[in-house]
Amino acid sequence: MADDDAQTRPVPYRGGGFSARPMRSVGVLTFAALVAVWELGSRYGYISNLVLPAPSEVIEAFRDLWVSGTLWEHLGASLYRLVTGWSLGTIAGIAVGFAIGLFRPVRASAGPLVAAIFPIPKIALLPLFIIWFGIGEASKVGLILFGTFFPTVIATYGGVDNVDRTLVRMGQSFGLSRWEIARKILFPGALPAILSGMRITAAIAIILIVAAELIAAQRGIGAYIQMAGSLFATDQLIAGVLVLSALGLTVSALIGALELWLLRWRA
Amino acid sequence: MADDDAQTRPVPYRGGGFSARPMRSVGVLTFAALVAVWELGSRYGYISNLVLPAPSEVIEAFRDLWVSGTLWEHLGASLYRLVTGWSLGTIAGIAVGFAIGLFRPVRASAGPLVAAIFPIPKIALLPLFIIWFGIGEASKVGLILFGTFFPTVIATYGGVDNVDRTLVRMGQSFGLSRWEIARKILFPGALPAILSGMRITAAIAIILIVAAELIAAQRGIGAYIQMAGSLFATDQLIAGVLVLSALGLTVSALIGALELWLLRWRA
Amino acid sequence: MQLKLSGVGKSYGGLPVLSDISLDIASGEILCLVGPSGCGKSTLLRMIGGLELPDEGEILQVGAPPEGSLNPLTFIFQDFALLPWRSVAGNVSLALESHRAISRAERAAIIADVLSRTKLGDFANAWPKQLSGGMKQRVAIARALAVRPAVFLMDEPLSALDAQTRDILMDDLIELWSRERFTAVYVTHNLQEAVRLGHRIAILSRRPGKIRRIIGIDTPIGARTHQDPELLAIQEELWGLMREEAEAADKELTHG
Amino acid sequence: MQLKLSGVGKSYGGLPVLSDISLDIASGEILCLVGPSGCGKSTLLRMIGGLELPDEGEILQVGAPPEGSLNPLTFIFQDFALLPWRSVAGNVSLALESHRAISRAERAAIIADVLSRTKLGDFANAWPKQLSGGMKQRVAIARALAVRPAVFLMDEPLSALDAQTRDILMDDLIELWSRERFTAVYVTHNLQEAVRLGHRIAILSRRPGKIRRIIGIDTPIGARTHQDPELLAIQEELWGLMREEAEAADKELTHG
Amino acid sequence: AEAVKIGVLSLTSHSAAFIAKEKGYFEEQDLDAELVTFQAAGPMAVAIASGDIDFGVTAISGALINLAEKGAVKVIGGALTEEKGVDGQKILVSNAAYEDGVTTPADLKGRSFGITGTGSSFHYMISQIAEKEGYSVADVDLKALQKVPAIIGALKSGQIDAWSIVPHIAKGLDGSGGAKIIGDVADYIDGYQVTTIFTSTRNVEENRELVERFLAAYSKGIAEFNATMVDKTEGEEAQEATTQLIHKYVYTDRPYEKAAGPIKAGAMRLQPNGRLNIASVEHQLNWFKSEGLVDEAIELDTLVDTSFVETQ
Ligand SMILES: Nc1ncnc2c1ncn2[C@@H]1O[C@H](COP(=O)(O)OP(=O)(O)OP(=O)(O)O)[C@@H](O)[C@H]1O
Ligand SMILES: Nc1ncnc2c1ncn2[C@@H]1O[C@H](COP(=O)(O)OP(=O)(O)OP(=O)(O)O)[C@@H](O)[C@H]1O
Ligand SMILES: [Mg+2]
Ligand SMILES: [Mg+2]
Repeated sequence: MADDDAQTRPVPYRGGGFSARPMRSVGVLTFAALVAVWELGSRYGYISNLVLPAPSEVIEAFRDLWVSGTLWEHLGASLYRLVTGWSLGTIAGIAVGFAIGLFRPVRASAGPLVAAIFPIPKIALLPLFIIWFGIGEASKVGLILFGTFFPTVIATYGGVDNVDRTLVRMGQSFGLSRWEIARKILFPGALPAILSGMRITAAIAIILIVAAELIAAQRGIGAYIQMAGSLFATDQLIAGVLVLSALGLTVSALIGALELWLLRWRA
Repeated sequence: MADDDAQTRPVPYRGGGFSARPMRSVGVLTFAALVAVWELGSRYGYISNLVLPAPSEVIEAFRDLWVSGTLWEHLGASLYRLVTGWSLGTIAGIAVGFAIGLFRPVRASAGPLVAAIFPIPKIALLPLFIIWFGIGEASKVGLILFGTFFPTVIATYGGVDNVDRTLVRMGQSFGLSRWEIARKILFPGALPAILSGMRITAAIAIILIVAAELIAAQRGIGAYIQMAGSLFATDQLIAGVLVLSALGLTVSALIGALELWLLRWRA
Repeated sequence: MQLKLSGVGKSYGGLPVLSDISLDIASGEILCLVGPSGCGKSTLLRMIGGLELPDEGEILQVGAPPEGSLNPLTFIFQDFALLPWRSVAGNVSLALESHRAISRAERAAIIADVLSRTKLGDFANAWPKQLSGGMKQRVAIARALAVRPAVFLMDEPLSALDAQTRDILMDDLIELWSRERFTAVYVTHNLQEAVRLGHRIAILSRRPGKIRRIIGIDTPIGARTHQDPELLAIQEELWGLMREEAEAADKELTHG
Repeated sequence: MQLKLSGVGKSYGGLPVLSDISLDIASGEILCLVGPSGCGKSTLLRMIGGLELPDEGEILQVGAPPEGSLNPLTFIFQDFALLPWRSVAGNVSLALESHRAISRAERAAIIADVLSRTKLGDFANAWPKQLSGGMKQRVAIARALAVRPAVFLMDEPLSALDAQTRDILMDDLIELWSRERFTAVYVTHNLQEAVRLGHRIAILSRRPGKIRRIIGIDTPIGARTHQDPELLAIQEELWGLMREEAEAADKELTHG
Repeated sequence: AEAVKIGVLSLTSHSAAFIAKEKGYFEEQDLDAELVTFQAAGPMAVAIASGDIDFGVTAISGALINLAEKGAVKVIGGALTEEKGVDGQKILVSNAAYEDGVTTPADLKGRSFGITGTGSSFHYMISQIAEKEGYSVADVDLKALQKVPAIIGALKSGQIDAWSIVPHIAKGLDGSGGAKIIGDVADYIDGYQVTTIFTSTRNVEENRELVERFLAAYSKGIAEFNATMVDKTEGEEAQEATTQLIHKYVYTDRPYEKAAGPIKAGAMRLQPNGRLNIASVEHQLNWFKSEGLVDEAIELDTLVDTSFVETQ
């Protein structure tokens, strides 16, 4: 009995840990601390402003952009190119992607073509676009259109291919026509893939706008960044980069909201 | 009975279709036909070679590159930058990604930082890199390093987070130490995500090398393309773009082979 | 309406999956199909439902489908096959929308009727993701009822559910049959289900699936109980017939 | 080694999941836990195995674990929890590698032994992806046997398998117990399993899970048959106790 | 010998460096000189700041001034100068624009004009032209094309209307029918100090002696270039010899027979002894300030160290 008592103990705990739950407040704090250290480092000369402007200088540069109204000019120019190129590329991409997903002959002929052109880094085509479409808006919009088209095609037909085939078979078993199956089963089923394709193409479009505006653009966030770079104005440069990131985050948030709403049926 | 016979018929067929099986030969044929039409169009003057060179001209330009040996010079320069930047970025990214995945304090502090910097289009930072690292190799390698680092971090800790938690719990239930769980369960479990991250970063690296070489390089495929572009030499331009695509496809095939081998356990 | 299979065979890429299947399924009868994994039960059901064509033999429907039947051969799938982007009512509606003859109001009436018959009245607007497995399969049953089928083709309809839910749904199915006397081909791995629900039980052999035996059960479906020794004896007999093959099927390596 | 639970309770984020669970599990006894979905069976098992800490009460192990036991409390999971990147032998090896005292040769001998005891001798080098569900669970059992546990903690070990495979593995488990007389806590939804395998069956109520009833079965495990009327009666009784709650649990909407 | 890196462009106006290198004038000063070729002037200032090179010769750019402000570089002398009456930079228009009636610099209002980048010398030139002609640079559609070859391509294909460039390129384009010359930059800018010699602030402050030695060698190159190529006082043979020397760096992609003409034509006077037209530099600095491209507060001495060469 004494022996038994000695051997009686709670089962040893060996679980816990490996959790992915974030600690949000610490993140914000780290961030704030980092910016503070950076600012102080710049103020007291530990960080040369040749290498990195102080946060306050970046804010100042941004304020200038804002107050002078050039921010809107640059943003407007970039947005025009982005929206036009991206919308056209996305619409065309979804149409072609669906054609590939639905019709075997289209898949057989257009599929490999798309697969072959897709991996070309679009940015390398910039000089070609300038030759084809000149140095005006057309080449910039065209580059973005081209850059968004192929990933959209691939996301769309990948989405169609990945729609659970039992759902298709279910549709057939209830006597639905091909067109009804395409509309009521394949399209909504491919929507998540199309939307996540949009997320990617939005990021691609922002990268391409920067590249496109390196050449022959007076207005545009990319042009502003390039100008700041060639003038060695790191404060303006970083301000411009931050504007771009904000643009990227906004677009991604918009697509996120769209997803949340359109895909509210998702588990 | 007669009535019954009249009503006896095979059940109507309503299945089939919606198959995603490819028709490979048709693809190759389409491709060949397209190139032939393009070549003939160019030969007989329907396609101006100012706009699009004939395939034969592109091949000729490529032959020049090959024979003169400049192909290897350009490729060598680009590859050096790619391999150095990509390897360093990937190694650092995996290390940091694992630290984030394993240690909550690291996740709390480094996680949001990574999340904040990730969406910045790296290409916009090019002028900054030139300012920081000069116009030599360092800025180009640095840009690629920077561009591959963040997606790798995110892929890695995403991979760690997505390892089935029952496997972790299984490890704990057999009394494995944290380090054993990290090494034997989390690492192999995150490997698929890391490898598919590599696919993406390889594509990003190729895009960034083009951007970096557009600005300040004498050697490199990107520089060659840019030079061809500013000289309106569309044949060389397309030859250069094709070299890049081939590079992209090769890298993707290599990673594919690596995946096939390392992940042969996958269903 | 009856079904008549004679000498049906099927191969996939040279691999024979089913051979020489002949069966008659009478109106109002529930035929259970049991057999080891991979023996071609699902394939046979798909062929009966017209989703696949037999390579040999023929599958005939004898007699006209009952009047008002919108989809004489109607499937119920193991994984429910609900459209996740449609509500419960929307999923039932899908099966009706393609029939132009049914007006909006009629459609709504049918939906309300089948949902109430499957005890889903309160869930018409729920998304599938909100439902438990048992509820999802009820929606699939409601959808099937909506098109007034002559024959139900059920492919392991309960096997994705946990044991208790399975029991509950089994009772519901029995109740439904007692009311509606539908015809059904019911594929299952679960011999307990087979002996509770089948008028006849056809046992298939391993691939290529052939009919090894057909056992009839005389006890009326409504009168069968868990403890009925006769049923338990038949279940044991079936298990004796299948055990060896099931064990062998279980030990097969997949993907080489 | 015995287990003694007294007044165990657990909440997740304010939501009480289990309350006031007191149980004694004797050496060599199989205790089955049944109860509706979400009543906290898995949580209770995790607490017994030391993977989670109770908020209230305590879980004690009484007496020393048997000599040579590498991992006194060993789990067998519903989804097998095999590492897909390790072969069958590698998965068993995982449980042994952390024990420095065991040499390479000893380890190989243990692996060979447990694989042969679970009829897996021929599959030592197969990947998990190549195995059927039944085989996978055999590997998990082999892995558990390798560490010579004092108590098996099994969370619906058969519920991911099809009916026939379930039957086969159930027989194997019974055979195993007859030889090794292990102690076990066995969570299941399947009352048939419970009455075939349990010395005692504890029925939990809906969330927050409490013990509603504990039923003991005297028939020796080795002597139980499918048709045993006594067992069938107990099964009916259990079903009577649980049916209503199971139905209610099934109808709950998840995610609001 | 002390190793120094000198940034150059493949232009005839950088010949002083080529001559000094080839003729061993750097070695005479105990300098082990390496010439680093750039595609555009902009990065050269950055390269000084980042320590990639020690000396550079380019136009005064926004980057140069901003770097000077940050204490990284300093202008120490002058090189190319525009003078009325001496063949200098030309204003070019595309054939299409010419036919469309752009025949004098006054017509450039509302037209597109090629520049390498904001704050480049081309930007300065068009601003001065616009001012003298009575319109504003804002009335001109500036196209930043990064590199000279890109501007040439755009001008030839009529994608931009106008540009200004050193005489031999201008004449080459005019001669081959690729574009039309419609004026001289010298008519718009007095004593334009086109290019300057600059180095890092650290060299100026800590290694004056090195800077002086560099300037001595460079000046010798300037003197020889002016004598053989501009004033031609040494005879044809000497001109030919120097042309051959320059061809090692300029127009290397063409055979000598085709390169000799443009090289000779492109020879413009370099300031003897690196003399610096400080008035022009100040004018340029003020323009950058007025355009908002650099900080208002920058003083001339921040940009220039006048202690090395004669100023005017
Ligand atoms: N579309 C198909 N293409 C090729 N092979 C197929 C196809 N469908 C089924 N098979 C093969 O035919 C065989 C029988 O498949 P089927 O799904 O009919 O078996 P089953 O009896 O329903 O098995 P289970 O009990 O596991 O559901 C299997 O070997 C399967 O791999
Ligand atoms: N880690 C956790 N965090 C929060 N809630 C949890 C956690 N684990 C379980 N729960 C909740 O506790 C309750 C009981 O869960 P548990 O898995 O123990 O039930 P169960 O009886 O095993 O159910 P089932 O029969 O469906 O397996 C559920 O409501 C579940 O949502
Ligand atoms: Mg099946
Ligand atoms: Mg559970």
